[in-house]
Amino acid sequence: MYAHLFSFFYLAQEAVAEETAQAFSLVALSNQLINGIGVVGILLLTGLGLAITFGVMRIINLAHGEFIMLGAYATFWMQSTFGMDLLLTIPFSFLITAAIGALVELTIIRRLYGRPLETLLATWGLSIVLQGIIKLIFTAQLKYVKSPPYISGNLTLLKDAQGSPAIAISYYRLFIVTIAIALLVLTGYLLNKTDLGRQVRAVTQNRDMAKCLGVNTSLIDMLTFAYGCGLAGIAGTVISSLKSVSPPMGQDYLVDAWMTVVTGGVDKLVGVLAGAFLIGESSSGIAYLLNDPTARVIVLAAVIILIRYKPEGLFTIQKRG
Amino acid sequence: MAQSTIGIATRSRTPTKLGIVTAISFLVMAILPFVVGSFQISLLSKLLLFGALAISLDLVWGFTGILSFAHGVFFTLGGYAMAYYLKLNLSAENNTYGGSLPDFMVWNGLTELPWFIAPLKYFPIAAIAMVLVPAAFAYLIGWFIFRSKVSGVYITIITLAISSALTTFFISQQAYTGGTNGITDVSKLSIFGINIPPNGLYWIILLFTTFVLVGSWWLTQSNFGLILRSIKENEKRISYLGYDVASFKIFIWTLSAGIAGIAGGLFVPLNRFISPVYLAVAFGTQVVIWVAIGGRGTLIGPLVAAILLGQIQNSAERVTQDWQLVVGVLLLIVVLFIPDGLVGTVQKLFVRKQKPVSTKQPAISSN
Amino acid sequence: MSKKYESTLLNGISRRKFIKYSSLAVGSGILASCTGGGTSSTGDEDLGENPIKVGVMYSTTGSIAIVEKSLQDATFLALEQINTNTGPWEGNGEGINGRKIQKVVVNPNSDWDLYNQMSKRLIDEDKVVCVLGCYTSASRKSVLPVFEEKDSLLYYPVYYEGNECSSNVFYTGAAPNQQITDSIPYCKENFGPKGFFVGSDYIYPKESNRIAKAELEKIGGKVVGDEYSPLGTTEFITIINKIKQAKPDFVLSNLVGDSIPAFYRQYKDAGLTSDKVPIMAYPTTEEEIQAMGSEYAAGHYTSFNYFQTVDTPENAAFVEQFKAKFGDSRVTNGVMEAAYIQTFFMAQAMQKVLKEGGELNTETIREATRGQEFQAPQGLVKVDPDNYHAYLYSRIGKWQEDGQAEIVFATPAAVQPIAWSQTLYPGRVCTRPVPDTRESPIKETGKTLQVKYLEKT
Amino acid sequence: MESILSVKNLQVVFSGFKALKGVDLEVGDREIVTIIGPNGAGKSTLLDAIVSKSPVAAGNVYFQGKDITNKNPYDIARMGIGRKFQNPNVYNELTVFENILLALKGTHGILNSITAKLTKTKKDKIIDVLDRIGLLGDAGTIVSSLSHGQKQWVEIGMVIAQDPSVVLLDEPTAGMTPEETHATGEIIKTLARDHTVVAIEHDMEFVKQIAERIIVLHQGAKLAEGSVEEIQSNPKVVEVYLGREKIDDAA
Repeated sequence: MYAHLFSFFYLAQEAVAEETAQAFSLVALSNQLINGIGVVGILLLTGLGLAITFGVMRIINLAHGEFIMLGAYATFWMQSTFGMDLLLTIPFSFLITAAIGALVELTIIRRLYGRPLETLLATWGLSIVLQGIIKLIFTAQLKYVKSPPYISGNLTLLKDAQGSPAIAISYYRLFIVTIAIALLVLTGYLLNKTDLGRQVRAVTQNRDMAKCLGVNTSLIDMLTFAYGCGLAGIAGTVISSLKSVSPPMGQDYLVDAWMTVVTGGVDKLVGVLAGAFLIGESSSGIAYLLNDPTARVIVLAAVIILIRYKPEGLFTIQKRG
Repeated sequence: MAQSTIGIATRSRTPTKLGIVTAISFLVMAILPFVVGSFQISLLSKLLLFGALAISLDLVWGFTGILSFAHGVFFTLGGYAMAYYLKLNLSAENNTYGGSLPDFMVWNGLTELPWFIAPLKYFPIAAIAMVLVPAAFAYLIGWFIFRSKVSGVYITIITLAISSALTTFFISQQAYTGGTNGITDVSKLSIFGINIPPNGLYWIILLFTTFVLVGSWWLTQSNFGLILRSIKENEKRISYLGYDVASFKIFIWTLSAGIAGIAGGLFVPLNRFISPVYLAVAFGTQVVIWVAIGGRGTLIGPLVAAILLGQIQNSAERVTQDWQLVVGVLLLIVVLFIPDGLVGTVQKLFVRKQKPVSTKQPAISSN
Repeated sequence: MSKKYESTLLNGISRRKFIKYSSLAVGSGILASCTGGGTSSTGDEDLGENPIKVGVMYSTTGSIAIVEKSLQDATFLALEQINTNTGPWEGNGEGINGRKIQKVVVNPNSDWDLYNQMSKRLIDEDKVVCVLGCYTSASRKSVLPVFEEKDSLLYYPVYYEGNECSSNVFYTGAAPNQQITDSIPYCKENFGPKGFFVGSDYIYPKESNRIAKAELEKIGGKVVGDEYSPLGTTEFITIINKIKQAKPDFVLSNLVGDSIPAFYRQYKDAGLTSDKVPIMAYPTTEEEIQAMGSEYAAGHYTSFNYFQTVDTPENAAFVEQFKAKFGDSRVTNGVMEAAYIQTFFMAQAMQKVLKEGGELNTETIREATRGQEFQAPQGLVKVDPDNYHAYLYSRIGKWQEDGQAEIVFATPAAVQPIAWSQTLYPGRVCTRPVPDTRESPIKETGKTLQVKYLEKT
Repeated sequence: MESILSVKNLQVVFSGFKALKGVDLEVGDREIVTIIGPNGAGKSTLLDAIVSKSPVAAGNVYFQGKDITNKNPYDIARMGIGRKFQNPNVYNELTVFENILLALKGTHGILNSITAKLTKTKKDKIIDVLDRIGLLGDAGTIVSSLSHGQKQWVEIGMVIAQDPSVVLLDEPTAGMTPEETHATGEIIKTLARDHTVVAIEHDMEFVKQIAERIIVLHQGAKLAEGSVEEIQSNPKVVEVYLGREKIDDAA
């Protein structure tokens, strides 16, 4: 059956070889969509921190990408200095970026609550400063982060006639998805089922009331922001071994992370998952049928249209007017 | 824009002082080419254009409250219109491939000029396109987003997405846009057969920026400006007074894009290339920073900030390789400690000195 | 009453305030333009009398810094050697005829706009005699009008797409025929006829791939895929998937910058191995291999003029001196070597001018640079006097587990540069008259140029 | 009496919650109608629905015989319905004069706003409005520095300047001292000479001062309608304000 498909595919390919176009194949498309999960994982991971800082706290953090970068450099530093395994560096990377996040909240963000546009400008300045500092410490060259050797190879779901994998996804991509979903569940639990989470929601919904009820709002603000930054740090750690590590690396994730969060809707964590899934899968699907740049343009245009008609995102309950 | 000149003349209170000071400033700037070196002139020309771009953003952000990261896009669209004109008028001898087809089109396998680019060979068409293309694009966007419930931060995110999508699009359409390189190796600007020397270009740019500044000031002093500021403060309320808020937003947005487009168009003969680098979010952010540092809603502030920051950057670069770190720190300082921007703060100090802040006593007026 | 209202009627910017601020704007403009006149001195080194000012323009921040910082390092090394009479310059005395080189360093922050602005500054304000710099085609294109208009010189050290022959630029990196022409037959013979081409979405990869495609088809091969990703992309799932589907014999990669480590890692991670589908790349060098981890590159190939493993005494010295200056962990690569040798081309030309009693300016340096030879780390190289590109070796390296290349192919001598691919534009050559009149140098000879090697003179 | 504003079976729903359950209302030309009712009765929602601030789920609003249900707010305003909101909804960053100028009746187009000049007629009109609301001396004051009561007047002034056929006032005296409240009552009375007024009020003294006809809303529906005396003696109304002896105290 698949052999048939493949011979058909080869015939078709001969026919269009002049144009070097890719022949359409169901198997390859399914492979593409399965692998799209890998993109979804990265979007989810990079968007999660933003779902906290923007979704919960309404802070427009343009330095979000730089916290991802900080996570990657934290891992690089720990690997090159102590020879630590990537997995082992995850908690430390979280703590380091969260600590930097807390510091930033104390010195900058705190002064700007309720002034979203100023926050936006300040965090842009912060992103320039963070990049500059990292460049001063680690130089501008690309850095090498070793991936964990025990997470390698591919999970083969389907083989073709020749016995080579037709549908396969790399274990590392699956690992990223797993981490991302685990963090999502953990965050959801913290936010909805714990006392601390209830305080966080109380503060973000009605600061003054929370203060009257004895909640230490400034501590909660700092912790929440630090947690969001810590999540970005974990994202940086995990993707560092699959991608490139350099001071401006965070910029690549910023726009995508924003689109992810906005598409799904910021009020519910599950919105991030939905946003990541929609953007990741649609961009892989379109990229397969057309090409990467076109896919990006189409997906961005779709997000613009979506914001236009549903600015509150796909997964938000209609509020009372 | 034509109305503004008529407007000034017909205004009941003729601003003579303003006219004199503007004229003096203009003259001082105008004689600079005889005083400073050619690098400073070309740098100032560029910064004046960036200043005009910043003023155009101030109209929509400072006055109307729409924060846009897409103003670099309008600037660049105007730039491309002019760049096509200059590229298509490159003499065959200077064209690496002879003939009339631009080199990047040859590389990308085009055999004839696309119909939508061909008319730009003629100056009047290119000049109109320079304003019309960005304005029309802005009108479409404005029509799409301002007639909806989208507001605030989400509009800003949309402009981010537009800038990002268009950058990718222009890069991917290499055969028509020159890709990452953009349009390079363009001819020098000549209008009706007369070559424009660098100083001439500087004067044209100075004239343009002065015109944009005075025109914008005049516009914002009118009832229209009052309405814009009301939209910024509370756009819902004013619709119950009978104003169609969306159409006002679309109008100023489109007008501002047109100004940005002309600035972009004048930028090309100066820099002799245009590329997607000016479409990108980074450049759009730069424009936002000029307005923020200069002071929103002050018009002159963004212009001052663009010139000042450009000069600071140029000077800081001589001191340290990591000059953008200096710029980043500067931005943080301004946002944290002088939130009204440079000019905005000076203005506030001035106002406070002039008139003590009214107390909020619940006085009952006599009936 | 009405007067009172009038003054407060429209609470925008009052006219008086407007006047104040306009004056402020003008003032700041003038002030700034007057203070901007100084020249940056770099370092405290004693440069003696009448130093020669040379601009060094590489981004040390921003997205391209990952490559350009190394170019700056290599350039600094060469300049130091020239000023201290060491390395290849030993025996020539400190500096050039006793005059040391003063480097004027600028950092355009990976922004094409600033390349343009800063090149103007270097030429007009700092009055440098020439500039060493640029990496991407886009940055070169953005400064080209400046150098041409002001008739100054740029030494450009990067392999590029060709199709250019300015009398204001010396192209010391590989022209297409020095990198592509030998690699394509090699791929077909050793891997098979089916190639899958990938690249970053801009002019160099596209033009390079177009030339490579023509070369491959000419010898009976076939391109089974041609894919581009936006510059700076680090997500390659789709392209790798398409490669898997097309089942090529080899992949030709023209990805650049931070895309390179990401691509190789995801390539291996997706289960594609170098023994089945090897990657032949142009821009992948020792530096990127180091950044991605050599295990990801082992078994893949790169076609370049220079590898750190090139076995010449000059290279051994170069590598040693570079590591001594910048650290033992650093590697050298082809682009850095080009940045290094072009500095010596420039120095030799200046020396020639000064020895002949001439004055250093664009015209004299240009004429003196034409035809300069230099015993480079990669072997003997020369500036082509006709088209201002450089005779360079063509080599193919196979990456080993240690991150270094085993050289599996090398031309017997440096190859003559041809600015226009003869496969695409047969017979198009660039010949500049002596002295250079700066007129269009392009000639259509109608017959394909044959490969010529540099002969020892 | 012919109705200038007519509301038929109006329903407004917020995510399943019925804020208005089919309200009918007829307002005659130059009539003063006062709407009272406990909190959450749907008073403000009724006014919101008339000017399209809240979407109408069912039913219709007619103005001068034309159906204006769910029309654009600015169209409704241009047709001649002015609205004053519960909390003073004025422009704090502008001067009193500018607030009135914004509201001034006239064309509201873009080109017009650019070319319009401050003519003598306009200035006189604004001065007249300022005089009526007693803020003539504060014309150049930035609104944010005014007292709460003064801000209420500014907004009433805006409505006067708008010169609409129908004026909808939502608690025009909220937060005012008794003196201010009385002054406001007088302003509204003069307003009613040439305008139709629909006002929401809590202050019964004030209602008595201005009202011709009272409508009582309760839980999104009309409970009673009539003159001050009729309402005060209506047992249903008394029951709604439970625990209170007299409606006079209802606030």
